[in-house]
Amino acid sequence: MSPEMSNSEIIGRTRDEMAKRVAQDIPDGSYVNLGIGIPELIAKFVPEGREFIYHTENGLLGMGPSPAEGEGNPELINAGKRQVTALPGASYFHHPDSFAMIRGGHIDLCVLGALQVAKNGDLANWSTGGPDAIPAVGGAMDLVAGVKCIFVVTQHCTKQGSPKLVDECTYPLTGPGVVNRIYTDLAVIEITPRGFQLIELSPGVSFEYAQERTGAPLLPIAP
Amino acid sequence: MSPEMSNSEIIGRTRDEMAKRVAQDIPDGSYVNLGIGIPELIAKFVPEGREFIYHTENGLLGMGPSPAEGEGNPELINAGKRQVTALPGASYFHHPDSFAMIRGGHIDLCVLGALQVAKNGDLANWSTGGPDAIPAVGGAMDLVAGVKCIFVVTQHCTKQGSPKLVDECTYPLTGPGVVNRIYTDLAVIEITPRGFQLIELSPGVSFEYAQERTGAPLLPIAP
Amino acid sequence: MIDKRVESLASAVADICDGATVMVGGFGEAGSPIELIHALIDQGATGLTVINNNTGSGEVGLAALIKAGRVAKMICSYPRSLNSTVFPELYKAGKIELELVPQGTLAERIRAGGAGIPAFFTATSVGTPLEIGKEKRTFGSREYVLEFGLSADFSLIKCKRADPYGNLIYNKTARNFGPAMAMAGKVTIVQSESIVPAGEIDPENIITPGIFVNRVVLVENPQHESALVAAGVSYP
Amino acid sequence: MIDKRVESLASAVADICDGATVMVGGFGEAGSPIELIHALIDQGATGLTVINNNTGSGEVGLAALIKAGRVAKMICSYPRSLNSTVFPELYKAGKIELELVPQGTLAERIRAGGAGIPAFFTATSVGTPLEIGKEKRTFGSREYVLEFGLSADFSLIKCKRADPYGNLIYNKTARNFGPAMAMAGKVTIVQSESIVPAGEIDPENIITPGIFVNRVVLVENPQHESALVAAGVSYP
Repeated sequence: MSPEMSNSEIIGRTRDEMAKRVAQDIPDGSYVNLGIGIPELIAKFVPEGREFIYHTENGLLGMGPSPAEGEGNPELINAGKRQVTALPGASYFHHPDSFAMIRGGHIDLCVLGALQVAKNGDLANWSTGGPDAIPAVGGAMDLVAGVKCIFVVTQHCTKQGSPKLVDECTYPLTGPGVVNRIYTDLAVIEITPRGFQLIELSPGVSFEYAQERTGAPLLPIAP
Repeated sequence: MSPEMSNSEIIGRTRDEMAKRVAQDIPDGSYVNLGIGIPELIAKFVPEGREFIYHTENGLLGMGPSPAEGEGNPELINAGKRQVTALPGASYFHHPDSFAMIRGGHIDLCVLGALQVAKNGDLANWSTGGPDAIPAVGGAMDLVAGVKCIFVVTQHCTKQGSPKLVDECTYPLTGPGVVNRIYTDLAVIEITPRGFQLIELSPGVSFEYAQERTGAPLLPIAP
Repeated sequence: MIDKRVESLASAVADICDGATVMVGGFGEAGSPIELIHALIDQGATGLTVINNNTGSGEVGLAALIKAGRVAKMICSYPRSLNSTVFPELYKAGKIELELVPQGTLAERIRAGGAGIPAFFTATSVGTPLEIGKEKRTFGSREYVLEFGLSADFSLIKCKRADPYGNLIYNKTARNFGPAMAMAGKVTIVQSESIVPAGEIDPENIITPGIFVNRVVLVENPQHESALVAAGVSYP
Repeated sequence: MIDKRVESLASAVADICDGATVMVGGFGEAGSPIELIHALIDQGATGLTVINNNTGSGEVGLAALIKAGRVAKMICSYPRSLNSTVFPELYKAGKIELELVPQGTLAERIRAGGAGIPAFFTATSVGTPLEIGKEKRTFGSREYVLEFGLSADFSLIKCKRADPYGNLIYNKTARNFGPAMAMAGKVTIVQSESIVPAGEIDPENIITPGIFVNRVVLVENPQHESALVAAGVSYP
């Protein structure tokens, strides 16, 4: 382990900064599904002049922010089972219709968390495959199979310091070759036929620092 | 041709009487789809103390009678494209839902017209198969494939005097072995593994008279 | 910001290209987007494949599009309605192709196309001439045929009320094919009798969520096909 | 005459037999028919196969049914929710079977079961461990797996308002699996927060037409699962 890796100082983007950085890359007017965890934070950072419509697969298009304390409704929740609100222009629908939106290719963009992303775009985010794990998949496989563009937002490494961006996933796949871009605390990376193409390093992060924490070659930004 | 067959006197049931006879055999509370022609008349004859809910496959459950003159709505029509009304408790739905009702086995009973019915229950009612005919099927094949019980109501013979109840259909099938009962001007007949089982002769009609006009053996009513 | 309203019928259909597959809503005249169809006639696209339950009546709306020679192929369940003369004549003359699909299979194929389902099995048409050429399989004790999802380059539909997000509600039995075709069209173009601000349609009552809609054009007093046919109108 | 109201929860579930397949509506607590599930616990049927998106939380509702040992098999997409401990323990002990189905595939399989579609193809799960054992086929340039329709002997669902014909409307995201399960249940049993005379629900706004519903029982003030769990309630 390099000296930097044991550095307790925060290097790279915070969770909020990662979410804000993702939001910058979402085109105006997009229909967006946000996974649980860091992706949920993205809703706070819609850039000036743009409008995104959030889809939650349990049956709401036009999802708004969390309700004020005490004003929530246990029958108005998101896919993470947290209470939310509905914006003007929202609509409710049943599960087959909601997943027709996903599986029929009508959602423009989905932002998900990850356990591992391989250099060919394989995503593992539903199970560690452990013999004792209770398998639980929810809508993750539907989203990666059906949504046109898949962004992943995740810490670059696990809490134990292992790379989450890998040569090949060791965990069970959510979908093969489905990821388009990865946003981490350290970098923005695009999946290309040649592998992990670096798009941008977070402020204060060097190429070497990011490469050391990545399980496959990072292709440098073209000069 | 027997002397009786050229008799211009009306023998057997009228169209209204046939419709009324069918209605007597529909259980209370049934969800019923009525085909075009004589079946449409059945709605006038709901027996005392029973309630049927009529489904029209273009998207209405709880169809009521024709509107009063001048009160119709060109966007409230039945499958025959005639203006209808909606009763209290009615609902509108789109085509996939409407045909899910039919194809999913949710309609209890369907009454259809026929070109031919074979002794094994084969029904032909959508095309004469002529080389010059424009084929047009509508919802007929969905109805016979999906509805639990299929009644046919039809004149016993064509205008030319040929039997419509036949040994084997010569016209293209709507569905194989789908008919349960046949109501004609002359008789009520059940399709059984042994063929056309006579259930009832219309008033004034003899067994021989009906048999002469039927293209396969009529099994007499058990004494 | 999101606003799917377009100014005119002409601009709504401007990019429909020759050879496109076009779904057209409606069952008979109920739900038929006559004004959009007439705009498409004016626009000139030809060699179209059109998916509709019927083939129009008289010489207006879909029948007029067919009469103008713009339709190479119809996919429908019932091309033989009352007052339908344009299609039968062209069909008998061998000038238009027909794919006949049972009505429920047509509806389900359109939904499948919109829902990402490439194919499904159904009992409808088994044992009839319409099973010819279809793959068959037994599930349980029953035979089924394999049918394929249908999608379109453009869908033209009519509704009663819309908002700028493209959320729609329909009128009575004019709903028919609209919701499924909105799902199955790559570009879904809607004519609406009224357009209200976002939030005015109760989110519980929206039938077609805006995600399925690309363009909304206001047609406040749409014509009725039966009235035009009765008056002997021939478009254009 | 048609009146689908039944007097009590007990009579609504009285004929659910041992070994039955039971669909239970709800996504998490939203739409969960807790009172019907508790009546089923009281009724005693066992060896059930239950279809629900989750496996309940705490020791009320679906989790209580599982805890009581009545469920032989769960078919669900996400058996690992917050406060879900009953199912994981039984599963690890090998005392309950699990069929894990992606959420969209689950929803579509239920709809297919209700719509007479024995099987359909979908891209979901291709290239993952959940494709194992499934038939695969290529349409166009893409691979798909074959999935089968699901139906049930009984469906238990919750709605906001019903009428005596069984027409239903739901509340916000509590709609979720209700409409599809109503279609796929041979006997569909509904608990409703209110029952109004026929005609009071606008026919344009009915989400589940009464044809899919067999019994309606009034539960005016249904309990909320999260409140029961927070209070540490264990049923019975």
